[in-house]
Amino acid sequence: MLYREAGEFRTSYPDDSQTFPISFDKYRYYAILAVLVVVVPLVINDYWANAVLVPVLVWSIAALGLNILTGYCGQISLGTGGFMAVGAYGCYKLMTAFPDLNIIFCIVLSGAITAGVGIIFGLPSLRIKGFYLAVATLAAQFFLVWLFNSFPWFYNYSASGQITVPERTVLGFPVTGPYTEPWAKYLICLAFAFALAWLARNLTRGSVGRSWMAIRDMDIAAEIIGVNPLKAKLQAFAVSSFFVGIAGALFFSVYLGAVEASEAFGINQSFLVLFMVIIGGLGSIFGSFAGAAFIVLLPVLLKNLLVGKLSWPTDIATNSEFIIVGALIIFFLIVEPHGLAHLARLFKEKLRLWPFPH
Amino acid sequence: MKLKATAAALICALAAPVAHADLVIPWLGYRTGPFSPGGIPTGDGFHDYMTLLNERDGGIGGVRVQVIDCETAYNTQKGVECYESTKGQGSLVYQPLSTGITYQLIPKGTAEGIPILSSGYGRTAAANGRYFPWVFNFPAHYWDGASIAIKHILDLNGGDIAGKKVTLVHLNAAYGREPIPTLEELAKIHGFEVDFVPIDFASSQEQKSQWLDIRRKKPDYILMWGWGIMNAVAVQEAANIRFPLENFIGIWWSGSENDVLPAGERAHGYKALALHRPGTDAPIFDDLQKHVFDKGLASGTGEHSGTVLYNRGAYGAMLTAEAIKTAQEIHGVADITPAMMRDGLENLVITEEKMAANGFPNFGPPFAVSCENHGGDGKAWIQQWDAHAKEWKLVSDLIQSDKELINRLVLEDAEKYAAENNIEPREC
Amino acid sequence: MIEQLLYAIEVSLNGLMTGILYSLVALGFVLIFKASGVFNYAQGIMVLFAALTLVGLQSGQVPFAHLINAIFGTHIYNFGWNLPAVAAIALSAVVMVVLAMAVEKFILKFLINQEPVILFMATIGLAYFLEGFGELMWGGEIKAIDLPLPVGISDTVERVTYDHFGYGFFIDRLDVAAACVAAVLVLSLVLFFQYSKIGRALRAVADDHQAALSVGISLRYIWVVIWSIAGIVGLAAGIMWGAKSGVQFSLSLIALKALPVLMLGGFTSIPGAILGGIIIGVGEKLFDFFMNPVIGGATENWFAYVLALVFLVFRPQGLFGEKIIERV
Amino acid sequence: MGDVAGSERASMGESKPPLMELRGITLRFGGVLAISDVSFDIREGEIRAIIGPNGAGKSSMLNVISGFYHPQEGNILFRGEVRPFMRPHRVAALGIARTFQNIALFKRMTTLDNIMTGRMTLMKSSFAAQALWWGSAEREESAHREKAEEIIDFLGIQAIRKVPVGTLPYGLQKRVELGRALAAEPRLLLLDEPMAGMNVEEKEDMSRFILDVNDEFGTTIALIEHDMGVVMDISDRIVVMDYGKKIGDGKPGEIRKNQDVIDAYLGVPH
Repeated sequence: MLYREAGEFRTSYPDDSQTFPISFDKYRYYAILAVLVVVVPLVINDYWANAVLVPVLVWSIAALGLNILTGYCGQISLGTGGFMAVGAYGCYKLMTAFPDLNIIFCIVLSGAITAGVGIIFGLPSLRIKGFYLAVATLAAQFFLVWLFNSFPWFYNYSASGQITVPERTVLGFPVTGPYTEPWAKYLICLAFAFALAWLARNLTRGSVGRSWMAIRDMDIAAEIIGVNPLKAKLQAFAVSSFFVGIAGALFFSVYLGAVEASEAFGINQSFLVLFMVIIGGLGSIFGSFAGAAFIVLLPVLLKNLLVGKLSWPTDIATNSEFIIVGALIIFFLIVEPHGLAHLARLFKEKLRLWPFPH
Repeated sequence: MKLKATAAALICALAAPVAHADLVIPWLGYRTGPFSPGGIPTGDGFHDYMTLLNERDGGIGGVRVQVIDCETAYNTQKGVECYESTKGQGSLVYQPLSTGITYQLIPKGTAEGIPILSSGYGRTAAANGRYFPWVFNFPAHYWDGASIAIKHILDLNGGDIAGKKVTLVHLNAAYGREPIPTLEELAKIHGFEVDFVPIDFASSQEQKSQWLDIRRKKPDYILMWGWGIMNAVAVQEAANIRFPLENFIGIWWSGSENDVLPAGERAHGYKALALHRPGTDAPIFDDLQKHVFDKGLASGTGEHSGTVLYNRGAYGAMLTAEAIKTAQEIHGVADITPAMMRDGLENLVITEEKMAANGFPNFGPPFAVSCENHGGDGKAWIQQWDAHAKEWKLVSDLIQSDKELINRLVLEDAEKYAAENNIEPREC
Repeated sequence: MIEQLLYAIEVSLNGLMTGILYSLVALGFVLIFKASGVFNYAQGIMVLFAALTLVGLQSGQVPFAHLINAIFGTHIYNFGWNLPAVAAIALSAVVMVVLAMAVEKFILKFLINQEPVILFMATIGLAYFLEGFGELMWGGEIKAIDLPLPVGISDTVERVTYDHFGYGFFIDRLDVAAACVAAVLVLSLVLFFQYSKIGRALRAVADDHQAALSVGISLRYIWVVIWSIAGIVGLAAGIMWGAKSGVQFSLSLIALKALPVLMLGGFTSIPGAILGGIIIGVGEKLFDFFMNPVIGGATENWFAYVLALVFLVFRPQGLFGEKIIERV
Repeated sequence: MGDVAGSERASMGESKPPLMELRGITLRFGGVLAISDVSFDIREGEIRAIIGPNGAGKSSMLNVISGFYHPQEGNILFRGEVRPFMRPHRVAALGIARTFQNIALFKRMTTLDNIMTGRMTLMKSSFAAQALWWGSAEREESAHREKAEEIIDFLGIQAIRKVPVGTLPYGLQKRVELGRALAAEPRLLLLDEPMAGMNVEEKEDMSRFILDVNDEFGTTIALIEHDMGVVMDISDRIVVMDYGKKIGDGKPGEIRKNQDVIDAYLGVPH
């Protein structure tokens, strides 16, 4: 028995509503956390930080944000790229306008700015439902990118419209700019990802989360039993945009270091985050991480395998990557339509019963 | 246990490969994605020339060249991944072939001591070597391009274009906006009117309203800073509104066969700037045929040989190889490091003789790089499309940009960059 | 002032034409959504794939040449033939039908009775797959469409309008041809839906899946038919748009222009797709015309979406969508 | 099922003041008249039934009471005061909860979550407190959880506490929905055909629950039901509607004898 639940008795309601009610889960979770916080920073190098871990963490935050809106509150958004741009440009403007402000505050504040923008673009959700809502968020996507591209104030009148991050430190260690150590880069993203996942978990287990899910499952009934749809939807838009804004700020300041609105935050990114959420599992915090890891890492993995190990020409390898990713998505759907998170749950169920399946 | 084994296998598969003993040149190209028609021939040219050096000369200075291909699909994130996964292999110089990726790599390369070479693209201010010691963009950059195009228009008009109307059609992105400050300055100097028509990449397939607008405003000249599908559509639309194409001048990224062939006969007369010669006249193509194509070592189909972008790749490879040679001469070692490569780039002198010796006689402008000047001399030709012969032809002498103005603008932008990022310029 | 008006009319006419071209792309989405409730994310890639196939077949390209050469060390690129246009179009249509059958056999068959979001996801997978597959099959180079299509300014229109108004209108002959093709396509689709046996079955399925199944209509057969038609409509769109820009990867981006058209016209209505396309086409051109001097251009990208958004706020079900009645 | 409550319930609310009064309610959809000048009251603590043939306007009436439809004419008095225009969620906050004719549960949420959602209007901890899950938020959650568990015990659905309700059989879903409405600790509970589609046993269970709710919590109940036997058994007073009009109002015994009702409704087989 690798995984057991027997002998676990919850004697109070707070115990029962914990994140990891099964103590085995809890210990494993602490162990993973210890590895992530202590071991990984010791062994990490530039490649692992910049090509693997930092992108996964940043995209996970974005996916988490979208999952709150789409997975928990049922509002489809294709504006994630645009909201990430708000976070990135907000962060850039704050960093350059207040050079002494700590980067952590800049990132959180740019999340808050994005939340404000998210509320504005969330207003149509009160009238427009379902797939049609995608249009409202697409309008945000294209409008915001156009805005950042067209008004030089946003990129401090630089000749090209690219924004480049200045160096900022936390506790004396640089976390942005080219002299950042990989572990610092990784840890700041991990800290944000952890804090935001915890926030998302808290919000989704209480009455706020239930009001979102009620709106998602049946909005009219939700309103009649006392959920204020205006409040619930706008809260979801605000929280989601806050997350996405922070992802955008990290994407720009810590991960890439220099971005341009139309290239870094185009419509493709919006779709990418949506794919992450759907593939990971709608309405699942773990799923957001799993989906981001799947979408970010699978191409890297395949590339290293096909180009690095098998020495295929790069174009054939890249095309094959697309074919394989596409085929895998379809395969997963046919085998398990509810995303990686559900797959993981099923796996756990199996483990729980193993080795006696009946 | 199985789980752990799988995890270990995954980690191994994700890890980057380790160093090689050759002269390692990473090639961050794109053979897939929206810009593949531009990326394929450029990559072929670069690879084939390096293959030629290995086959014919046994490498450079006796050390074989190893080109590491990394597919970016013109995507900045993939570009970063490529940079990180290849830099540990002893990469000498990065050529990102994308303005966006160049911007990413400038601070990274500077911090880690790996030079960046962005010939004819990237960050224009990098032409100032005092502020950007690790970045090179010779033989000419975007602002040179704007100045050269205006020079050409001046030449056509006997030196007086006061009151003429010039329109810039540009991609609504960092790259497309590059020439705007230069053109505004030049407009003040020469007294012409300039206006700007931005086109978003996502809607560059449908440019009707922009071209209707141009048709009404009847500009005398149109300049274009486009890339990918935007070019082909723009040339077609310009022909549609019967704009005289000899007055329509593209930057060197808007002047390949890809951009004119879809419009067929109607593209006849369209002009573009040329960093180097088109066509297969140079002796190097005989060598390529003999040592590369005939041996079945061509990177692609070989059919692109002689096209503008193929030649750009080959020409860029030649400049890279010359820089390696220069570095080997300076330091007296054959197996150079990235820092030595930087010295080679900074002391690169391209003369007629060198080009001829390499099989590229009169192929590009002669120029010299220095500690202060990383942007070359800023010279280019004008080429014109002959739709009947289906080939580009040079129609001007080498044109020199307005270096006085350009250097001033470059310095201003470099100073601004330095102020934002706390960079002290070095002494030269 | 009168000049401004003439310009505005010219802009609107061109917008109208462009709008019809947008509808051509939107039509593919509508067909599949109508019959199966699936939002087919892969439609844009299908347009590209169809156009690539057409050009490849016509010019005698060897499919997967690059892959074959890489594996076997051969140097084959071309069969050395040049098919006549009609044959190439017919063959491409056949390929699209085969694609539809494959989609049904390998994907949809396994996903009957799944929620729409899952089918949507499957089309995401399909898009990824086709993106790699199409490029692997036909290569990433740009290709010119070699069909006897009229192109360039219409002299007749210019002359006639010049004689009447003193200002010659610009109308692209390709746009006129595309509008005609679109009209013929729509007309034949409407006739097909209205009068053929399969068409009636299709409508039944669109109205109620369960009911249609219970009277013995094979859902799987219907899916093959509808995906085939969408593929052929995609081929038409690919030809028209490919003639403007050459056939290259970016062709699939045109799907983005079809989305606001769909939102405006309703996902299920063929007339809605046409009218939506025209509204978007004319609207974005006029907006650019009037607002360009004020806010500096390149507004086309977002304007279509903002227009659709404002419209939807007042009419949440789209132009021709059925009125949503809220019940409990 | 005569043994459930005796033939005529001892009217406990007879002397109490009306909890809700509807005066001259008229509701139109476009040109269609759904409710025409209907007035009646619901007294504190009683079980009030609304009956009538299909399309009589009963469900519309419940929708008016719960604030989902807004009548063109007439007043709604709640606890003696005219209720102004209100969105449904504000009405819910007044203490009016309901179930739906076609089950309107949150299908992907668990039974427990559905019932906890019912307590939405009673939960006061702030957004920030919930985000941090400190102090008040956690305490409040536990306190409400206790209440929810009471309802789960009351309805005997402990075993399905953590099951997503979409997967439950119909009868259980009906029960969960009742639980969700009860969780709000409503002053007025509206039940829209609580026994539709149930077999005799299930109906008996449901009747028992309704009566128990009324007895134990003193909740005022207004319900729509087609099963005449049940209605006559459990309700204190009955309103009869037909074609949007009120055609009868009174105790079950009176309704049985009302000629209009017999003609319009009881006399016509349904």
